[in-house]
Amino acid sequence: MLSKDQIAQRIAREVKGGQYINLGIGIPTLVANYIPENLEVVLQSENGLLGIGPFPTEAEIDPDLINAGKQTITMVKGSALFSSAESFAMIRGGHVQLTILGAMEVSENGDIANWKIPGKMVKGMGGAMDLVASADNIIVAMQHCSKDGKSKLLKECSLPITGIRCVKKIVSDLAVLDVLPEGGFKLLERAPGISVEEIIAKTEGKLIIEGEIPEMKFD
Amino acid sequence: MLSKDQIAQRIAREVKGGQYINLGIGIPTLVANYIPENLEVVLQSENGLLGIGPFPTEAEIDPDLINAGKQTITMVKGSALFSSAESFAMIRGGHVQLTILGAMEVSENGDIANWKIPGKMVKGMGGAMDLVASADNIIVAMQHCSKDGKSKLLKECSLPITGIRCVKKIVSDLAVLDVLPEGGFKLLERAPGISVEEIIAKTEGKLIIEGEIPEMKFD
Amino acid sequence: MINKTVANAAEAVKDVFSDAVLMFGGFGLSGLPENSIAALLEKDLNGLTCISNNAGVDDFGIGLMLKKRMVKKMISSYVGENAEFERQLLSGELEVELIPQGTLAERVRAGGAGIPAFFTPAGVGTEVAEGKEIREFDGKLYLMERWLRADFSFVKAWKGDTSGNLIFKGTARNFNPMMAAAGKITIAEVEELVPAGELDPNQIHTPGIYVQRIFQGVNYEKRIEQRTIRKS
Amino acid sequence: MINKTVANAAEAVKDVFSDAVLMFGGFGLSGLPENSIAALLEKDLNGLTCISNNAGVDDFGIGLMLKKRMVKKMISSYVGENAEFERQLLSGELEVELIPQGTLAERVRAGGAGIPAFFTPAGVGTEVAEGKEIREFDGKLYLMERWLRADFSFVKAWKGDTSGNLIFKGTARNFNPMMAAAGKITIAEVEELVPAGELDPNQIHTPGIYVQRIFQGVNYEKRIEQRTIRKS
Repeated sequence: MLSKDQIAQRIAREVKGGQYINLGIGIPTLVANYIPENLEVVLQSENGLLGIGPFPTEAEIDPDLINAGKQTITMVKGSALFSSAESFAMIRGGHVQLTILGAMEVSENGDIANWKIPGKMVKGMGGAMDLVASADNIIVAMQHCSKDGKSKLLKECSLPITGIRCVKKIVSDLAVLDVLPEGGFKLLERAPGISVEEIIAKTEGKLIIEGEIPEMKFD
Repeated sequence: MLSKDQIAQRIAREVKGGQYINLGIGIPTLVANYIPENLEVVLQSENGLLGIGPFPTEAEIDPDLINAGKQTITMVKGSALFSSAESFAMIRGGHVQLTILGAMEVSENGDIANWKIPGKMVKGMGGAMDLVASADNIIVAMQHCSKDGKSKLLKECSLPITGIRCVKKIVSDLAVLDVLPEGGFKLLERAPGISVEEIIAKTEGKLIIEGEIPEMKFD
Repeated sequence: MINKTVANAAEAVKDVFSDAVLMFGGFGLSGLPENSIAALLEKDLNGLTCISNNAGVDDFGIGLMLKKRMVKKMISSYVGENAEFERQLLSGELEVELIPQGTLAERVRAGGAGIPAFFTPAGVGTEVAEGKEIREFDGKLYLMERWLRADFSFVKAWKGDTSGNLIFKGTARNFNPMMAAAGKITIAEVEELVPAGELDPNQIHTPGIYVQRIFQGVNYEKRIEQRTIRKS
Repeated sequence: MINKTVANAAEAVKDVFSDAVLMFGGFGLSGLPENSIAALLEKDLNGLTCISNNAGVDDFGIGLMLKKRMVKKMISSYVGENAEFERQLLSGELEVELIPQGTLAERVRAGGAGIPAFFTPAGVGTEVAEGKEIREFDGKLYLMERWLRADFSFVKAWKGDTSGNLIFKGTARNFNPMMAAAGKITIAEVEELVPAGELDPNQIHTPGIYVQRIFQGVNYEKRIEQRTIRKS
């Protein structure tokens, strides 16, 4: 099973040079740590920044410079600041090419649920609905199963959904899977030590397996 | 009969302190010369400036600073520059409170025609349709009659119109008139030496005359 | 130039009335109109509708207005940091409308820009779309959203001049520029108020036309929600 | 940061193709992408659709592209300064779509912002409204307008950095920022190109995300249409 950092590390391999990327809160934020330094990419923060840098040192902390998770941050060289309307204009207009975010459930046609659990206090969708409705490429970082062992890769989402037919790829603690345009999870890679049989057993939605499924390798 | 400068001078009396104003090309541009200096007003140029100043001296000329008539201009203290989208957001959103512009025809319900003459080369409406559809107060500077003596204050516009039910007041070379919400031109003032009878004769649309009509005075 | 200066926050908020619709700039606690909120807390107000991306925390920002039961309804995109908020919501004292963040930003922008409605893909197929018009353009589904406007907008800038021009700093800009444009009366507080003419016209983020009152703010706390540092 | 720099205008426009939809920033001759237009004139192109507030004058700007019969259709708000334009229009060689200036600005803005349609009051009751959906909101009539997008957008800025961030000057900003966002490929020419990191992130008018190519322009003429002076 992959650790959270390994999920982030594996997702980082999907990043291409030249991309503008929005990283959600949680595991997606960790992806930044694994993007190779020679890849020129720009991280967008939907509260109004292109060019998120590392967290600040104590001396660098600026209350007027935070990310969408309200954490203090820094800017890299060549950054630009803007309003929330401009930020979501960028997102909605498809200029942010890659969105990486967490999910509670994903369905075999690419629907995603990640904002609301009935009966629990609703905190709000924040920018998630805009992000999943907009980017060309949406990659989800998630646990394959809930704590009580139920699959989160489903035929249909049981929770209120955040967006329809939008997820392109999933990296879970067990596997890497493409969500096919025609529907279905296509198994691409297994986590080290995880068998195809276990992935079959833990995937409720339609799973497509063709040929040998390689095991992921980490340095 | 009022000269163009007198029309501008009379319109300037309608300006109130604290207003943001858009002045069209032609006579409306002259209005700026007659706004009392103690009135704090701001002139908007729809190509992206709040705070139009006087024309530049030879030494001050800047090709990157023009008004909507493409004339070189200067800025007053406290000016702000912005994009065309922001400029028309201001206009459409009703933040520019007063628009003064020329017209070829106005109808008794406040329709205005000022952009197109059938059979002649069409140059385009520029920002006029946005301006007349937006500002709370629209004052028209115009000649009361065409060169061949036909009234331009009509029951209905004969030319293609620029906007409907928008003109609030007209200052022509002969008179000052309100356009009433229920329809009709209400005569407020006569140009020096012009009789009410002449105005009646030269106004095709419904003219409303109540009591004595004072003559305009100029210093 | 028109002088928009008022003496202080108390004077700026003097005519805010109960049941009014208010907008507050800020993302989390960053770029929050702290002085105006403090002045509103001194007034006897209730039934307010507050439009703000977040609802503050229990002891700062709009959270303090919630505590005083001034707020009838919150319109926000994320409200997760506030226990009092949760209590009032669950008890039915507080009404909440949750809106996707980009839709919120654009609805406010539309309000200022005189655009009564527009189409966005955010929320298609979700409960956000319920009751809204859905339409297909170029093969993709969109839903129609309406503008948002306010009786009073409260914004906070880094620098401002007496004619109401504003410059924001860092990510404290966020919702402030759109909210400035969407308020019938917009009240701006600034860390540094300068005479008209001292700010570069080319660097203004919010032109003064959108601002009806401006004042020099005092004692900014600028609280940080998630102080995150790296080892240097 | 991503480096968007290309050597010059010729390289920047190398893949522009006939029948493409092009946007050009500028108002009159102010803020015009002079270098890109010059480079386009060197190419064998025709059937172009050009979206630009104006159509240049006979011997400058888009007027030169008209003269070379590169343009099939102009989408503009005002085209009054160009005799060749008039000739081609009357002879039926050139198609023209005239759009209210604010609607043009907003349609382009919508194209960049992913908003396929919006409502505006401009043009209600006029021939501009013909064939368009009219709808009443809060007692006022509006018409629905669609977004505009381009295969290539050409913009001109005062300063830019290698990551594509742009700062405009004076009223030369005009349509440039929206057009930068509405092009599939946006080509920016700048009077001064600096390394990423030299521009203040807080003063950027167009964030680099919208710009695919940037180059240092040369020999700017910056022609003035109406040289108007006062006696000093």
